[in-house]
Amino acid sequence: MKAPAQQSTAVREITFGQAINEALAEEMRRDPKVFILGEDVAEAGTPFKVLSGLVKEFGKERVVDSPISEAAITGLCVGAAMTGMRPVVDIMFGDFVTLTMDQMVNQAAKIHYMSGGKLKVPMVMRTTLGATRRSAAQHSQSLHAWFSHIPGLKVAMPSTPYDAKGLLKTAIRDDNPVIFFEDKMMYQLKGQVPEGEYTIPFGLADIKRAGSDITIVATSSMVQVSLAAAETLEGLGISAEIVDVRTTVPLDKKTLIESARKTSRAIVVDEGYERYGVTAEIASVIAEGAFYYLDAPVKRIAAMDVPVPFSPVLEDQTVPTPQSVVEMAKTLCGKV
Amino acid sequence: MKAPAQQSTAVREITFGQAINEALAEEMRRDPKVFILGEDVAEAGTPFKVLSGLVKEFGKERVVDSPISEAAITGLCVGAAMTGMRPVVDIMFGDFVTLTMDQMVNQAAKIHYMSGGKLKVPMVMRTTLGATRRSAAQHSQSLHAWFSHIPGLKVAMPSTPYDAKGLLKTAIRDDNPVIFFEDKMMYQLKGQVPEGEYTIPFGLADIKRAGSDITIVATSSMVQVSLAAAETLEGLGISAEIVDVRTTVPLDKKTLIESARKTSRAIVVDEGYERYGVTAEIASVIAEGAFYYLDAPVKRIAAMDVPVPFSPVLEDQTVPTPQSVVEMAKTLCGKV
Amino acid sequence: MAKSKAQPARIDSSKIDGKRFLRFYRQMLKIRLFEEQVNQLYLSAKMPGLAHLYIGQEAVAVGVCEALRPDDYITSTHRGHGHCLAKGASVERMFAELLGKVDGYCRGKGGSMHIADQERGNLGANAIVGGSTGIATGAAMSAKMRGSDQVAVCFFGEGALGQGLLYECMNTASLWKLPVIYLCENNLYNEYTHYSETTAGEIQARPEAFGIPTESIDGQDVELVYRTARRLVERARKGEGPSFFICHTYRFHGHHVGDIDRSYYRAKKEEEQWKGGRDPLKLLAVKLKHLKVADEKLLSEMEKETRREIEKGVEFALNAPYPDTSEVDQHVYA
Amino acid sequence: MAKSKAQPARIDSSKIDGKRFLRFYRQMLKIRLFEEQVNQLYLSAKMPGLAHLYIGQEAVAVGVCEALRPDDYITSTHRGHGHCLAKGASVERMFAELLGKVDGYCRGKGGSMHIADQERGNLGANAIVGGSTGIATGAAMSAKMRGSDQVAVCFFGEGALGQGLLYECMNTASLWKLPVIYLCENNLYNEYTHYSETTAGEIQARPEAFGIPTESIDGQDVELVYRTARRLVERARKGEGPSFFICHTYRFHGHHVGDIDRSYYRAKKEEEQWKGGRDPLKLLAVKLKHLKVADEKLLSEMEKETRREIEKGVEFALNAPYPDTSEVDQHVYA
Ligand SMILES: Cc1ncc(C[n+]2csc(CCOP(=O)(O)OP(=O)(O)O)c2C)c(N)n1
Ligand SMILES: Cc1ncc(C[n+]2csc(CCOP(=O)(O)OP(=O)(O)O)c2C)c(N)n1
Ligand SMILES: [Mg+2]
Ligand SMILES: [Mg+2]
Repeated sequence: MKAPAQQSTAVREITFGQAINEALAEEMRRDPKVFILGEDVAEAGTPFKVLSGLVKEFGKERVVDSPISEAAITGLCVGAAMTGMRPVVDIMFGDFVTLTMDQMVNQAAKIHYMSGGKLKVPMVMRTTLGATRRSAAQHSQSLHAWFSHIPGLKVAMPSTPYDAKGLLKTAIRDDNPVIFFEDKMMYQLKGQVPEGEYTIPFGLADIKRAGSDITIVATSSMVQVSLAAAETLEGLGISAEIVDVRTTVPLDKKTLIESARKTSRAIVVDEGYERYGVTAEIASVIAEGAFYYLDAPVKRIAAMDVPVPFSPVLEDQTVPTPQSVVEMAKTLCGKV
Repeated sequence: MKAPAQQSTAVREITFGQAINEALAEEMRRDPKVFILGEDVAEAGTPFKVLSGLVKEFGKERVVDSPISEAAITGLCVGAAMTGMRPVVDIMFGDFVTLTMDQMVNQAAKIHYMSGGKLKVPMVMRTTLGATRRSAAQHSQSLHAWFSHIPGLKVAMPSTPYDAKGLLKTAIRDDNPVIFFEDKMMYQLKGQVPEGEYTIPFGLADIKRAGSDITIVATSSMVQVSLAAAETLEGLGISAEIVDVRTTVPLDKKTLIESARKTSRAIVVDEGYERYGVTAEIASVIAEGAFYYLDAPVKRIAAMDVPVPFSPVLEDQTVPTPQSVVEMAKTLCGKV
Repeated sequence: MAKSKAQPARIDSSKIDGKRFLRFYRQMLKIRLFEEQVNQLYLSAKMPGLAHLYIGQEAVAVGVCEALRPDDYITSTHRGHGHCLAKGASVERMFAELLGKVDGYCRGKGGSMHIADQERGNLGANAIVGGSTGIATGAAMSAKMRGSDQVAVCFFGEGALGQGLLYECMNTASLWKLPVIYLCENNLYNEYTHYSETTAGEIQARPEAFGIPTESIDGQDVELVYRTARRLVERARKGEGPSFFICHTYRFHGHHVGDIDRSYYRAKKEEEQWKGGRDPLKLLAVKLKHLKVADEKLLSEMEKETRREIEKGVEFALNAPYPDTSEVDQHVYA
Repeated sequence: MAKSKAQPARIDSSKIDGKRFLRFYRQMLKIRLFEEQVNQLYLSAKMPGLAHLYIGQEAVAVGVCEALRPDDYITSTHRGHGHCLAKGASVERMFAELLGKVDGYCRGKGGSMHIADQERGNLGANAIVGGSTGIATGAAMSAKMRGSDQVAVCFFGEGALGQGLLYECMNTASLWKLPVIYLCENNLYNEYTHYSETTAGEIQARPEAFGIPTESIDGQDVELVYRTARRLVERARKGEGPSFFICHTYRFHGHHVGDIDRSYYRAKKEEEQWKGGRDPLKLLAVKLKHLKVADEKLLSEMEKETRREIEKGVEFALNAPYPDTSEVDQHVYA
């Protein structure tokens, strides 16, 4: 793992949710311009309890409970960001970003460019992704491909508590609109996180595990799925390199391509819908950049192209699993 | 060009806009359940004048002028479609689909699946795409990649008057929500169109020009751009095969892959933003499906990843042109 | 335009017969016991995911749906079991849906927040707050275009007043005189926030600003709900256009089954006051006895019967099979 | 809450000095001549794309912006040239932007519908109807959070009443007492459709339903606009919250420069009536003479001067260079 930009010493094990909370608290202490706006963010600390305690330290003026108005709260943050603040808007479920697209895409993403570089929109939208919570089709989507498609936006997708803290702090300090996707199934995931200040630069993929036989590029919780697959693969004599893109925009093409050139095989794993999704872009970047080095086509593993079903026996089939990654890797490496 | 499902005899030259108008008129005559809802669709016939005359024939009850409420009119069409009507909603500029995403994606796309197959949503959203109209960043986008990403939706992108009429009729008869993208710069494009009844099935790519040296897969007006490029390439001794996908969902993978296998080189051309766009999916489908046949990486030509600028000297650089396609084809074919 | 700002609904002296009152009771009881059973399924970890209980609000769904024809439409919310049962859904198939079984209304694909029951005009619950306002308004438009005299009722919580779509829909419904009733159940809370913190001005002034007549009544009194609904349905059916109907009510349980510690957002005492003096089922029981429509014995018999129906329903659902895994990619396209 | 439903605005007897009146005139004249020139540029095919002329509505932009401080915020619309000039933008840089030149306010990247002028608090025109209501409300929230006493004015046409976002924003602004003024210019048409076909109920009842005090006045009378704006700005600056301000006005030209044949949606006679008796510039000229603030000679001198300024501006813009093609992918990210 690459060294973070700035390192502090004391390291503890905390959850992914706590890491998010800590990043927000540190940034709000550091910069009075940072504030949080969202539904049930204050006393409730969101339904996922990720913001617990923040209202106590920062008050209801900086941790602001809003009406159920995703479009408006996003728009308010755009306006506040244009005029000197650094808002963090909380969109509870990633499925509700559908209501914010005009404000994010026609406004936030374009204002800097349309104004010839004069205005800027330093805001963060925190939202969730991920299925298997038995929440059905309107509370389980992973819609990061949409934002990744739009020039002017940046998109972060942390896979560990450590990355979550470091990337969120970078997001808040970035002068552009950043969408920060948290897999709701990872909030309880534990990991080593330094106590103090550090940030992780955007656009730097992270090799979460080195390997030589196959490259597995993954996003968000799919990095964890891929790491689990790599364990199994090791037992089968296949050495998998796990590359975490960390930000889909900017995308660290160089690291992905180099890894694929080295291993000569690649799989891309992501929890968005497969068709016209994030795996398509990453696979085609690799297919082009490593064309003369690849021994097999780049393969994609993503969410099945169906609305997420409620029934557990159906839902579990729709997401990538360590097993599906293992199977694909075995096929690619000719070990079937 | 493949034979249409049903052919009629008298053929005239009409514009793309007239073909759309004719398809709507024929379907409204055929089926009293079909109606049009949108802003300035009646007497004004839309700002592009595409619907001119329809209100005269069908009355204000079936060509309904709405308030400027994209979300509501889309939602109304979802509800009307669920209860026995076949609405066609008109979203003037493709940029405004940002306001309809919740209704299209969380509602229309999922209702059939979520209800276990009992409810259905036979509606069409007609909207526009395409730049170079000097309309700047909020009136020039091509956002079809978003809809193509969502299971439950179908996406049609006609490239000629003939296809426009046949595909729109199919869209209206389809029992699913279909987004029908019209390049606003093509409304005046003329072409041969049969007078009477014919439909074009979805999911069937059309080889608009046969060739042997390189496959150029394109969507919507980029098919015209690619055809122009093919003319030039022919003069350079390069025989280009132009494949029009016609519908991004369903996608006719077979035809694309076969063509690329035959020519061993492929370029994908589309007017959406390049990053995480439609070219990524199509390129990765080809790269995988024709892996063992390709002599060069699949290349993508799409809109530049910038908000569309107003100034003509800037805007013209952001879209694919016959020249850019020619250059890329020359490079791929080793003729530089 | 019949404005009725905060006044009690106009008194409707038409008689309601005893049988109708008994139906109210049976339906409300069914919802109450169904929801208690749902809570049990959650507590015993037999139900996947969460559910939002309707307990405390039964008089609204029942009073309104009793005023509807089977072919009238409703749309519902994340807190939708009550509306669904009140419109005539079967307990068995609902439980089956909640457990993700193939015999559920949606073959297990929808779950608690998406139950639809087309045969009874239920166009579906919706997990997007305010998300069905367009659908209900569109169903009303469709009814009008088809020349049927169907009416659509759009149920939503007061939290949906935060969604812009509602205002866009009210504007079109008013302009085009669509037969839709916007039914706002004000149970005081948007999740964990009191509605007064999220709602400026006066609720009833909002629809009225769009020229939509509005009623605002006690939603715990099923008779009042029914009488008011009948009037508004009649109005819509006659082509006189939309109306807005606010029922003041309360959810007795948490926002969802897992919302146990509620003291940080609402006082125990408030809950007790509602459960004590404002329980719609208890209020109706008193009225039934007072009207001599039922005695204690009849009521307890009804309870026993209903309990059996619920038990049978859960039993059925627990024993029902899951959908075949091959169904996962069926029904994506019609 | 100060309601003023349809009543004339409260009479403000404070004196407005002659200089201020002359400024009104100069600013309105500048907008008028600027827009006439834009039309010429279109007709002579020198301007890329289209533009939406503000002619006829000048009293609104000028009356409001004269009541603002330079550091107060405005957001504008597709019909935005008037707001921009009234807030102090330079004619030269505006023309340059319309022609896509690098000396334009947005280096040619924005064009007619996206001119922003940060130094004068202009947060930008917006080509999405209603699209800037969130931005203006957010700027007001930011001003309040930063403890500045800035005020934000959100200009929009009555067509934006169709956008749900507006209602979501009004709700939050009212709840949090944000210093924002929603300025609705009712020029009677949404593109090619009369607003009565798209707008149910009474406009002013809508903001009032959210607890937002509303004024509804003749937007052709710049003095009245100014006096009313001053009062609402004062109110916002003192922390008393948002207001809604409806100005009744008319666009003399088409929806955009290419909208020439208008008879299918509005009568020639209606246009003539407005241009004849309700031209804000003519009305002001009469008043200036009546108040003896200016005579014919002064007015025609002002006109000559302004004409020179406009001509100089066009000249500048026509001669200005286009941006370097390398700018195309600059300013995507800050
Ligand atoms: C658009 C949207 N935003 C947020 C949520 C999350 N959410 C689910 S229920 C709820 C509160 C709804 O309150 P109300 O409408 O009053 O209904 P109640 O739960 O009281 O029945 C929220 C915020 C959602 N489902 N949809
Ligand atoms: C969201 C959206 N829908 C539609 C349009 C197309 N459009 C541009 S201006 C306009 C009419 C606006 O009317 P109004 O708000 O009254 O402003 P006016 O043109 O009268 O100044 C429409 C429909 C748009 N720009 N944005
Ligand atoms: Mg509620
Ligand atoms: Mg107007």
